[in-house]
Amino acid sequence: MEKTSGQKYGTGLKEHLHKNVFVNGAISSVFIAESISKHSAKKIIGAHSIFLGQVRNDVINGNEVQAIDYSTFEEMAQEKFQEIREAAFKKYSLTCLHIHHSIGRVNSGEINLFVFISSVHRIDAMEASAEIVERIKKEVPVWGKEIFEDERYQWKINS
Amino acid sequence: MEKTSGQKYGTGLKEHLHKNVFVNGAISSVFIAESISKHSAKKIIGAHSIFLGQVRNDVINGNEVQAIDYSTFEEMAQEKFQEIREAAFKKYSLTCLHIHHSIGRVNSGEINLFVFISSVHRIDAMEASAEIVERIKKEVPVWGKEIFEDERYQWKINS
Amino acid sequence: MEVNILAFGQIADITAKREWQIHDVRNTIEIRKKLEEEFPLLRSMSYMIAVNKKIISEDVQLEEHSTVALLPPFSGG
Amino acid sequence: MEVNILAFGQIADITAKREWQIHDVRNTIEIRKKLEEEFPLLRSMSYMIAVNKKIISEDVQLEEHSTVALLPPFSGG
Repeated sequence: MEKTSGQKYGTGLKEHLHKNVFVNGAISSVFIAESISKHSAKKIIGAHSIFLGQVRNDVINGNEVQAIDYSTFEEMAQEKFQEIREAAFKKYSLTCLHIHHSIGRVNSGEINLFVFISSVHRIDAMEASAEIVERIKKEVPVWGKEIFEDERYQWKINS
Repeated sequence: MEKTSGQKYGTGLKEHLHKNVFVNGAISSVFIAESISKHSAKKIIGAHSIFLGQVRNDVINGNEVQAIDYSTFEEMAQEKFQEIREAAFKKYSLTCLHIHHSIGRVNSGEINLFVFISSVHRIDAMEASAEIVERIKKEVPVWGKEIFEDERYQWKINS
Repeated sequence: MEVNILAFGQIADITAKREWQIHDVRNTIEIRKKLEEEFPLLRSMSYMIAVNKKIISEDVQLEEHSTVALLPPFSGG
Repeated sequence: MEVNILAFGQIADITAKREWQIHDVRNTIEIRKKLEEEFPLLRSMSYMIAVNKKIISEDVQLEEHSTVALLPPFSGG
Protein backbone atom coordinates (compact mmCIF):
# COMPACT_ATOMS: atom_id res chain seq x y z
CA MET A 1 0.00 0.00 0.00
CA GLU A 2 0.99 3.63 -0.42
CA LYS A 3 2.59 5.64 2.31
CA THR A 4 0.25 7.82 4.28
CA SER A 5 2.72 10.62 4.81
CA GLY A 6 5.49 12.23 2.83
CA GLN A 7 3.52 11.60 -0.34
CA LYS A 8 4.87 13.68 -3.18
CA TYR A 9 2.72 15.10 -5.92
CA GLY A 10 3.49 13.08 -8.99
CA THR A 11 4.38 9.50 -8.04
CA GLY A 12 4.06 6.21 -9.85
CA LEU A 13 0.36 6.25 -9.01
CA LYS A 14 -0.07 8.85 -11.68
CA GLU A 15 0.59 6.32 -14.42
CA HIS A 16 -1.91 3.94 -12.97
CA LEU A 17 -4.54 6.62 -12.67
CA HIS A 18 -4.12 7.89 -16.18
CA LYS A 19 -4.82 4.38 -17.42
CA ASN A 20 -7.80 3.70 -15.22
CA VAL A 21 -9.76 6.85 -14.62
CA PHE A 22 -8.23 9.92 -16.21
CA VAL A 23 -8.13 10.38 -19.96
CA ASN A 24 -6.08 13.08 -21.65
CA GLY A 25 -8.49 15.45 -23.38
CA ALA A 26 -12.00 14.57 -24.53
CA ILE A 27 -13.48 11.09 -24.20
CA SER A 28 -14.25 9.86 -27.73
CA SER A 29 -17.41 8.09 -28.80
CA VAL A 30 -15.17 5.33 -30.18
CA PHE A 31 -13.76 4.76 -26.71
CA ILE A 32 -17.31 4.58 -25.34
CA ALA A 33 -18.34 2.12 -28.06
CA GLU A 34 -15.36 -0.12 -27.29
CA SER A 35 -16.24 -0.09 -23.60
CA ILE A 36 -19.80 -1.14 -24.42
CA SER A 37 -18.83 -3.91 -26.81
CA LYS A 38 -16.35 -5.40 -24.34
CA HIS A 39 -19.32 -6.18 -22.10
CA SER A 40 -21.08 -8.43 -24.58
CA ALA A 41 -19.01 -11.32 -23.22
CA LYS A 42 -20.58 -10.81 -19.79
CA LYS A 43 -23.90 -12.44 -20.51
CA ILE A 44 -25.33 -12.15 -17.03
CA ILE A 45 -25.62 -8.38 -17.55
CA GLY A 46 -29.13 -7.20 -18.30
CA ALA A 47 -28.70 -3.43 -18.08
CA HIS A 48 -26.11 -0.73 -18.60
CA SER A 49 -26.57 2.76 -17.28
CA ILE A 50 -24.24 5.30 -18.84
CA PHE A 51 -23.78 8.89 -17.81
CA LEU A 52 -21.87 11.29 -20.05
CA GLY A 53 -20.91 14.80 -19.07
CA GLN A 54 -20.56 17.14 -22.04
CA VAL A 55 -18.91 20.57 -21.93
CA ARG A 56 -21.50 23.29 -22.49
CA ASN A 57 -20.83 26.54 -24.35
CA ASP A 58 -22.30 28.61 -21.52
CA VAL A 59 -22.26 32.34 -22.06
CA ILE A 60 -20.90 34.11 -18.99
CA ASN A 61 -20.92 37.91 -18.95
CA GLY A 62 -21.20 37.89 -22.71
CA ASN A 63 -18.30 35.46 -23.22
CA GLU A 64 -18.87 31.98 -24.62
CA VAL A 65 -17.07 29.03 -23.03
CA GLN A 66 -14.85 27.46 -25.71
CA ALA A 67 -13.42 24.67 -23.60
CA ILE A 68 -12.79 23.55 -20.06
CA ASP A 69 -9.29 22.71 -18.93
CA TYR A 70 -9.45 20.11 -16.16
CA SER A 71 -6.76 19.55 -13.54
CA THR A 72 -6.68 17.25 -10.53
CA PHE A 73 -4.85 16.20 -7.40
CA GLU A 74 -4.33 12.74 -8.80
CA GLU A 75 -3.31 10.69 -5.79
CA MET A 76 -6.21 12.00 -3.74
CA ALA A 77 -8.64 11.64 -6.65
CA GLN A 78 -7.53 8.03 -7.05
CA GLU A 79 -8.34 7.27 -3.44
CA LYS A 80 -11.68 9.03 -3.71
CA PHE A 81 -12.65 7.19 -6.89
CA GLN A 82 -11.74 3.92 -5.18
CA GLU A 83 -13.87 4.86 -2.16
CA ILE A 84 -16.82 5.71 -4.43
CA ARG A 85 -16.42 2.41 -6.31
CA GLU A 86 -16.31 0.36 -3.13
CA ALA A 87 -19.35 2.09 -1.66
CA ALA A 88 -21.30 1.52 -4.87
CA PHE A 89 -20.47 -2.20 -5.00
CA LYS A 90 -21.43 -2.52 -1.35
CA LYS A 91 -24.76 -0.72 -1.69
CA TYR A 92 -25.92 -1.95 -5.12
CA SER A 93 -25.76 -5.29 -6.86
CA LEU A 94 -23.46 -4.32 -9.73
CA THR A 95 -21.60 -6.40 -12.28
CA CYS A 96 -19.20 -3.70 -13.50
CA LEU A 97 -18.39 -0.08 -12.84
CA HIS A 98 -16.07 2.05 -14.95
CA ILE A 99 -15.36 5.74 -14.47
CA HIS A 100 -13.41 7.94 -16.87
CA HIS A 101 -12.77 11.65 -16.44
CA SER A 102 -10.91 13.98 -18.74
CA ILE A 103 -7.79 15.86 -17.73
CA GLY A 104 -6.61 18.79 -19.84
CA ARG A 105 -8.56 20.66 -22.46
CA VAL A 106 -12.02 19.52 -23.55
CA ASN A 107 -13.82 21.70 -26.11
CA SER A 108 -17.50 22.55 -25.79
CA GLY A 109 -19.62 19.76 -27.28
CA GLU A 110 -17.05 17.13 -26.23
CA ILE A 111 -17.40 14.52 -23.48
CA ASN A 112 -15.45 14.94 -20.22
CA LEU A 113 -17.06 12.32 -17.95
CA PHE A 114 -18.06 8.73 -18.68
CA VAL A 115 -19.64 6.66 -15.93
CA PHE A 116 -20.54 3.15 -17.05
CA ILE A 117 -22.47 0.88 -14.69
CA SER A 118 -23.73 -2.63 -15.46
CA SER A 119 -26.01 -4.91 -13.49
CA VAL A 120 -28.21 -7.96 -13.84
CA HIS A 121 -31.38 -5.96 -13.16
CA ARG A 122 -31.80 -2.38 -14.34
CA ILE A 123 -32.78 -0.84 -11.02
CA ASP A 124 -29.29 -1.34 -9.52
CA ALA A 125 -27.37 0.28 -12.38
CA MET A 126 -29.80 3.18 -12.63
CA GLU A 127 -29.92 4.03 -8.93
CA ALA A 128 -26.15 3.69 -8.56
CA SER A 129 -25.63 6.04 -11.49
CA ALA A 130 -27.23 9.11 -9.91
CA GLU A 131 -25.36 8.56 -6.65
CA ILE A 132 -21.96 7.98 -8.26
CA VAL A 133 -22.18 11.04 -10.51
CA GLU A 134 -23.26 13.16 -7.55
CA ARG A 135 -20.30 11.93 -5.47
CA ILE A 136 -17.82 12.51 -8.29
CA LYS A 137 -18.94 16.12 -8.61
CA LYS A 138 -18.92 16.76 -4.87
CA GLU A 139 -15.99 14.72 -3.57
CA VAL A 140 -13.32 14.25 -6.22
CA PRO A 141 -10.59 16.90 -6.36
CA VAL A 142 -10.93 18.02 -9.96
CA TRP A 143 -11.04 21.62 -11.12
CA GLY A 144 -12.39 23.01 -14.36
CA LYS A 145 -11.08 26.21 -15.87
CA GLU A 146 -13.55 27.71 -18.33
CA ILE A 147 -11.69 29.07 -21.34
CA PHE A 148 -13.25 31.91 -23.33
CA GLU A 149 -12.64 33.07 -26.90
CA ASP A 150 -9.75 35.39 -26.16
CA GLU A 151 -8.07 32.76 -23.94
CA ARG A 152 -9.34 34.58 -20.89
CA TYR A 153 -10.67 32.16 -18.32
CA GLN A 154 -12.53 31.70 -15.09
CA TRP A 155 -12.64 28.84 -12.64
CA LYS A 156 -15.80 26.79 -12.95
CA ILE A 157 -18.22 26.63 -10.04
CA ASN A 158 -20.29 23.44 -9.74
CA SER A 159 -23.91 24.29 -9.07
CA MET B 1 -52.96 11.80 -39.78
CA GLU B 2 -53.69 8.10 -39.59
CA LYS B 3 -57.16 6.70 -39.65
CA THR B 4 -58.52 5.70 -36.29
CA SER B 5 -60.43 2.70 -37.56
CA GLY B 6 -59.95 0.11 -40.25
CA GLN B 7 -56.21 0.19 -39.54
CA LYS B 8 -54.50 -2.80 -41.11
CA TYR B 9 -51.47 -4.48 -39.58
CA GLY B 10 -48.58 -3.51 -41.81
CA THR B 11 -49.14 -0.06 -43.29
CA GLY B 12 -46.79 2.66 -44.43
CA LEU B 13 -46.21 3.51 -40.80
CA LYS B 14 -44.07 0.42 -40.54
CA GLU B 15 -41.37 2.00 -42.65
CA HIS B 16 -41.35 5.12 -40.56
CA LEU B 17 -41.19 3.17 -37.35
CA HIS B 18 -38.37 0.94 -38.46
CA LYS B 19 -36.34 4.04 -39.13
CA ASN B 20 -37.10 5.84 -35.92
CA VAL B 21 -37.52 3.37 -33.11
CA PHE B 22 -37.21 -0.23 -34.19
CA VAL B 23 -33.93 -1.68 -35.33
CA ASN B 24 -33.66 -5.06 -37.02
CA GLY B 25 -31.63 -7.34 -34.74
CA ALA B 26 -29.12 -6.17 -32.14
CA ILE B 27 -28.23 -2.51 -31.64
CA SER B 28 -24.50 -2.15 -32.36
CA SER B 29 -22.03 -0.18 -30.30
CA VAL B 30 -21.07 1.64 -33.51
CA PHE B 31 -24.66 2.84 -33.86
CA ILE B 32 -24.55 4.05 -30.25
CA ALA B 33 -21.23 5.83 -30.82
CA GLU B 34 -22.63 7.60 -33.90
CA SER B 35 -25.66 8.72 -31.92
CA ILE B 36 -23.41 10.15 -29.23
CA SER B 37 -21.07 11.96 -31.59
CA LYS B 38 -23.97 13.56 -33.48
CA HIS B 39 -24.77 15.45 -30.27
CA SER B 40 -21.43 17.25 -30.06
CA ALA B 41 -22.91 19.95 -32.29
CA LYS B 42 -25.54 20.67 -29.64
CA LYS B 43 -23.36 22.65 -27.29
CA ILE B 44 -26.06 23.57 -24.82
CA ILE B 45 -26.16 19.92 -23.71
CA GLY B 46 -24.39 19.25 -20.42
CA ALA B 47 -25.45 15.67 -19.73
CA HIS B 48 -26.44 12.50 -21.53
CA SER B 49 -28.13 9.64 -19.74
CA ILE B 50 -28.04 6.39 -21.68
CA PHE B 51 -29.82 3.19 -20.81
CA LEU B 52 -28.93 -0.03 -22.62
CA GLY B 53 -30.82 -3.27 -22.24
CA GLN B 54 -28.68 -6.34 -22.88
CA VAL B 55 -30.05 -9.86 -23.43
CA ARG B 56 -29.09 -12.13 -20.51
CA ASN B 57 -28.25 -15.80 -20.85
CA ASP B 58 -30.67 -16.72 -18.07
CA VAL B 59 -30.90 -20.41 -17.26
CA ILE B 60 -34.55 -21.51 -17.06
CA ASN B 61 -35.27 -25.08 -16.02
CA GLY B 62 -31.74 -26.03 -16.98
CA ASN B 63 -31.90 -24.38 -20.41
CA GLU B 64 -29.77 -21.39 -21.26
CA VAL B 65 -31.32 -18.50 -23.18
CA GLN B 66 -29.41 -18.15 -26.46
CA ALA B 67 -31.34 -15.22 -27.84
CA ILE B 68 -34.58 -13.30 -27.61
CA ASP B 69 -36.75 -12.85 -30.68
CA TYR B 70 -38.73 -9.61 -30.35
CA SER B 71 -42.00 -8.87 -32.13
CA THR B 72 -44.33 -5.91 -31.88
CA PHE B 73 -47.65 -4.39 -32.86
CA GLU B 74 -45.92 -1.60 -34.67
CA GLU B 75 -48.65 0.96 -35.20
CA MET B 76 -49.70 0.78 -31.57
CA ALA B 77 -46.09 0.80 -30.37
CA GLN B 78 -45.44 3.88 -32.45
CA GLU B 79 -48.31 5.74 -30.80
CA LYS B 80 -47.16 4.62 -27.37
CA PHE B 81 -43.55 5.68 -27.96
CA GLN B 82 -44.84 9.06 -29.13
CA GLU B 83 -46.98 9.37 -25.99
CA ILE B 84 -43.98 8.50 -23.78
CA ARG B 85 -41.80 11.04 -25.61
CA GLU B 86 -44.34 13.81 -25.28
CA ALA B 87 -44.90 13.13 -21.59
CA ALA B 88 -41.13 13.18 -20.97
CA PHE B 89 -40.63 16.50 -22.77
CA LYS B 90 -43.54 17.95 -20.81
CA LYS B 91 -42.33 16.77 -17.42
CA TYR B 92 -38.56 17.23 -17.76
CA SER B 93 -36.41 19.89 -19.34
CA LEU B 94 -34.83 17.78 -22.09
CA THR B 95 -32.80 18.72 -25.14
CA CYS B 96 -33.10 15.40 -27.00
CA LEU B 97 -34.67 11.99 -26.54
CA HIS B 98 -33.99 8.99 -28.76
CA ILE B 99 -35.38 5.51 -28.26
CA HIS B 100 -34.33 2.43 -30.22
CA HIS B 101 -35.65 -1.08 -29.66
CA SER B 102 -34.68 -4.26 -31.46
CA ILE B 103 -37.10 -6.33 -33.48
CA GLY B 104 -36.18 -9.89 -34.46
CA ARG B 105 -33.40 -11.99 -33.00
CA VAL B 106 -30.92 -10.57 -30.49
CA ASN B 107 -28.33 -12.97 -29.08
CA SER B 108 -27.43 -13.02 -25.40
CA GLY B 109 -24.77 -10.40 -24.69
CA GLU B 110 -26.19 -8.10 -27.38
CA ILE B 111 -28.08 -4.83 -26.92
CA ASN B 112 -31.83 -4.71 -27.54
CA LEU B 113 -32.82 -1.34 -26.07
CA PHE B 114 -31.11 2.04 -26.34
CA VAL B 115 -32.65 5.04 -24.59
CA PHE B 116 -30.62 8.21 -25.06
CA ILE B 117 -31.64 11.35 -23.17
CA SER B 118 -29.84 14.69 -23.21
CA SER B 119 -30.36 17.79 -21.13
CA VAL B 120 -28.66 20.99 -20.06
CA HIS B 121 -28.48 19.88 -16.42
CA ARG B 122 -27.92 16.25 -15.44
CA ILE B 123 -30.85 15.86 -13.09
CA ASP B 124 -33.42 16.09 -15.92
CA ALA B 125 -31.83 13.43 -18.13
CA MET B 126 -31.24 11.07 -15.23
CA GLU B 127 -34.71 11.28 -13.73
CA ALA B 128 -36.39 11.00 -17.12
CA SER B 129 -34.33 7.90 -17.89
CA ALA B 130 -35.77 5.73 -15.12
CA GLU B 131 -39.32 6.77 -15.94
CA ILE B 132 -39.01 6.27 -19.69
CA VAL B 133 -37.45 2.81 -19.39
CA GLU B 134 -40.15 1.80 -16.92
CA ARG B 135 -42.90 2.97 -19.27
CA ILE B 136 -41.37 1.22 -22.29
CA LYS B 137 -41.33 -2.08 -20.39
CA LYS B 138 -44.87 -1.70 -19.07
CA GLU B 139 -46.75 0.05 -21.86
CA VAL B 140 -45.24 -0.69 -25.25
CA PRO B 141 -46.63 -3.73 -27.11
CA VAL B 142 -43.43 -5.70 -27.64
CA TRP B 143 -43.01 -9.39 -26.92
CA GLY B 144 -39.80 -11.32 -26.34
CA LYS B 145 -39.52 -15.02 -27.17
CA GLU B 146 -36.65 -16.63 -25.28
CA ILE B 147 -34.86 -19.07 -27.55
CA PHE B 148 -33.00 -22.01 -25.98
CA GLU B 149 -30.19 -24.18 -27.34
CA ASP B 150 -32.38 -26.69 -29.13
CA GLU B 151 -34.51 -23.91 -30.68
CA ARG B 152 -37.19 -24.59 -28.07
CA TYR B 153 -38.57 -21.35 -26.72
CA GLN B 154 -40.75 -19.71 -24.13
CA TRP B 155 -42.40 -16.31 -24.02
CA LYS B 156 -40.55 -13.90 -21.79
CA ILE B 157 -42.27 -12.50 -18.70
CA ASN B 158 -41.18 -9.04 -17.57
CA SER B 159 -40.63 -9.00 -13.84
CA MET C 1 -70.06 -6.42 -40.05
CA GLU C 2 -66.43 -7.37 -40.58
CA VAL C 3 -63.79 -6.87 -37.91
CA ASN C 4 -60.01 -7.35 -38.23
CA ILE C 5 -58.32 -9.52 -35.63
CA LEU C 6 -54.61 -9.28 -34.83
CA ALA C 7 -52.87 -11.80 -32.58
CA PHE C 8 -49.44 -11.33 -31.03
CA GLY C 9 -46.86 -13.25 -29.00
CA GLN C 10 -48.11 -16.35 -27.27
CA ILE C 11 -51.67 -15.66 -28.48
CA ALA C 12 -50.54 -16.00 -32.09
CA ASP C 13 -49.00 -19.38 -31.16
CA ILE C 14 -52.44 -20.49 -29.97
CA THR C 15 -54.44 -19.09 -32.86
CA ALA C 16 -51.80 -20.21 -35.38
CA LYS C 17 -52.49 -17.05 -37.37
CA ARG C 18 -51.64 -13.41 -36.82
CA GLU C 19 -54.28 -11.57 -38.83
CA TRP C 20 -57.77 -12.51 -39.97
CA GLN C 21 -61.33 -11.24 -40.19
CA ILE C 22 -64.39 -12.28 -38.25
CA HIS C 23 -68.01 -11.39 -38.83
CA ASP C 24 -71.21 -10.84 -36.92
CA VAL C 25 -69.80 -9.52 -33.68
CA ARG C 26 -71.06 -6.26 -32.25
CA ASN C 27 -68.82 -5.69 -29.26
CA THR C 28 -65.69 -6.93 -27.49
CA ILE C 29 -67.60 -9.27 -25.18
CA GLU C 30 -68.88 -11.14 -28.24
CA ILE C 31 -65.39 -11.19 -29.74
CA ARG C 32 -63.90 -12.68 -26.61
CA LYS C 33 -66.64 -15.33 -26.45
CA LYS C 34 -66.31 -16.25 -30.11
CA LEU C 35 -62.50 -16.48 -29.95
CA GLU C 36 -62.50 -18.54 -26.78
CA GLU C 37 -64.93 -20.97 -28.37
CA GLU C 38 -62.67 -21.35 -31.36
CA PHE C 39 -59.43 -21.42 -29.30
CA PRO C 40 -60.21 -22.87 -25.85
CA LEU C 41 -56.59 -22.36 -24.73
CA LEU C 42 -57.27 -18.63 -24.63
CA ARG C 43 -59.42 -19.19 -21.54
CA SER C 44 -56.30 -19.97 -19.51
CA MET C 45 -54.41 -16.98 -20.88
CA SER C 46 -54.11 -13.49 -19.53
CA TYR C 47 -54.49 -11.02 -22.38
CA MET C 48 -55.65 -7.50 -23.09
CA ILE C 49 -57.73 -6.29 -26.00
CA ALA C 50 -56.99 -3.14 -27.97
CA VAL C 51 -59.61 -1.68 -30.31
CA ASN C 52 -58.02 0.51 -32.94
CA LYS C 53 -54.79 0.52 -30.92
CA LYS C 54 -56.41 1.64 -27.66
CA ILE C 55 -56.43 -0.84 -24.81
CA ILE C 56 -59.95 -1.19 -23.48
CA SER C 57 -60.89 -1.80 -19.88
CA GLU C 58 -64.59 -2.43 -20.43
CA ASP C 59 -66.85 -3.60 -23.23
CA VAL C 60 -66.62 -1.52 -26.41
CA GLN C 61 -69.01 -1.44 -29.38
CA LEU C 62 -67.30 -2.28 -32.66
CA GLU C 63 -67.66 -0.64 -36.03
CA GLU C 64 -67.20 -1.98 -39.53
CA HIS C 65 -63.47 -2.69 -40.04
CA SER C 66 -62.52 -2.03 -36.42
CA THR C 67 -59.19 -3.62 -35.61
CA VAL C 68 -59.18 -5.79 -32.52
CA ALA C 69 -55.74 -6.77 -31.21
CA LEU C 70 -55.18 -9.61 -28.74
CA LEU C 71 -52.24 -8.62 -26.54
CA PRO C 72 -50.53 -10.98 -24.11
CA PRO C 73 -48.48 -9.32 -21.31
CA PHE C 74 -45.74 -7.12 -22.78
CA SER C 75 -42.15 -8.24 -22.41
CA GLY C 76 -40.07 -5.75 -24.35
CA GLY C 77 -37.46 -3.33 -23.07
CA MET D 1 10.35 20.47 10.18
CA GLU D 2 9.66 20.53 6.46
CA VAL D 3 6.16 20.27 5.01
CA ASN D 4 5.17 19.92 1.36
CA ILE D 5 2.56 22.32 0.04
CA LEU D 6 0.44 21.61 -3.02
CA ALA D 7 -1.80 24.25 -4.59
CA PHE D 8 -4.59 23.57 -7.10
CA GLY D 9 -7.02 25.43 -9.31
CA GLN D 10 -7.57 29.06 -8.48
CA ILE D 11 -5.29 28.77 -5.44
CA ALA D 12 -2.34 27.92 -7.69
CA ASP D 13 -3.13 31.05 -9.72
CA ILE D 14 -2.76 33.08 -6.52
CA THR D 15 0.37 31.36 -5.21
CA ALA D 16 1.89 31.25 -8.72
CA LYS D 17 3.38 27.86 -7.86
CA ARG D 18 1.90 24.40 -7.50
CA GLU D 19 4.35 22.65 -5.22
CA TRP D 20 6.86 23.89 -2.63
CA GLN D 21 8.14 23.33 0.88
CA ILE D 22 7.68 25.40 3.98
CA HIS D 23 9.41 25.12 7.34
CA ASP D 24 8.75 25.72 11.01
CA VAL D 25 5.03 25.05 11.06
CA ARG D 26 3.57 22.60 13.57
CA ASN D 27 -0.07 22.44 12.61
CA THR D 28 -2.63 23.47 10.00
CA ILE D 29 -3.59 26.67 11.83
CA GLU D 30 -0.01 27.84 11.53
CA ILE D 31 0.09 26.84 7.87
CA ARG D 32 -3.05 28.79 7.06
CA LYS D 33 -1.69 31.84 8.90
CA LYS D 34 1.69 31.67 7.20
CA LEU D 35 0.20 31.22 3.72
CA GLU D 36 -2.34 34.00 4.16
CA GLU D 37 0.47 36.34 5.21
CA GLU D 38 2.44 35.47 2.10
CA PHE D 39 -0.62 35.46 -0.20
CA PRO D 40 -3.20 37.90 1.19
CA LEU D 41 -5.65 37.05 -1.62
CA LEU D 42 -6.18 33.67 0.06
CA ARG D 43 -8.09 35.42 2.82
CA SER D 44 -10.96 36.11 0.41
CA MET D 45 -10.94 32.53 -0.94
CA SER D 46 -12.95 29.57 0.18
CA TYR D 47 -10.65 26.53 0.28
CA MET D 48 -10.23 23.24 2.09
CA ILE D 49 -7.04 21.72 3.40
CA ALA D 50 -6.08 18.08 2.96
CA VAL D 51 -3.26 16.58 5.01
CA ASN D 52 -1.83 13.51 3.33
CA LYS D 53 -4.88 13.42 1.02
CA LYS D 54 -7.46 13.55 3.81
CA ILE D 55 -9.59 16.65 4.05
CA ILE D 56 -9.45 18.02 7.59
CA SER D 57 -12.27 19.72 9.42
CA GLU D 58 -10.28 20.88 12.44
CA ASP D 59 -6.68 21.68 13.28
CA VAL D 60 -4.25 18.81 12.64
CA GLN D 61 -0.67 18.40 13.90
CA LEU D 62 1.85 17.99 11.10
CA GLU D 63 4.75 15.60 10.82
CA GLU D 64 8.03 15.87 8.93
CA HIS D 65 7.23 15.68 5.19
CA SER D 66 3.47 15.82 5.64
CA THR D 67 1.78 16.90 2.42
CA VAL D 68 -0.65 19.78 2.83
CA ALA D 69 -2.90 20.42 -0.16
CA LEU D 70 -4.87 23.64 -0.68
CA LEU D 71 -8.12 22.75 -2.39
CA PRO D 72 -10.54 25.30 -3.83
CA PRO D 73 -14.15 24.08 -4.36
CA PHE D 74 -14.24 21.09 -6.72
CA SER D 75 -15.69 21.58 -10.18
CA GLY D 76 -15.13 18.31 -11.97
CA GLY D 77 -17.69 15.88 -13.31
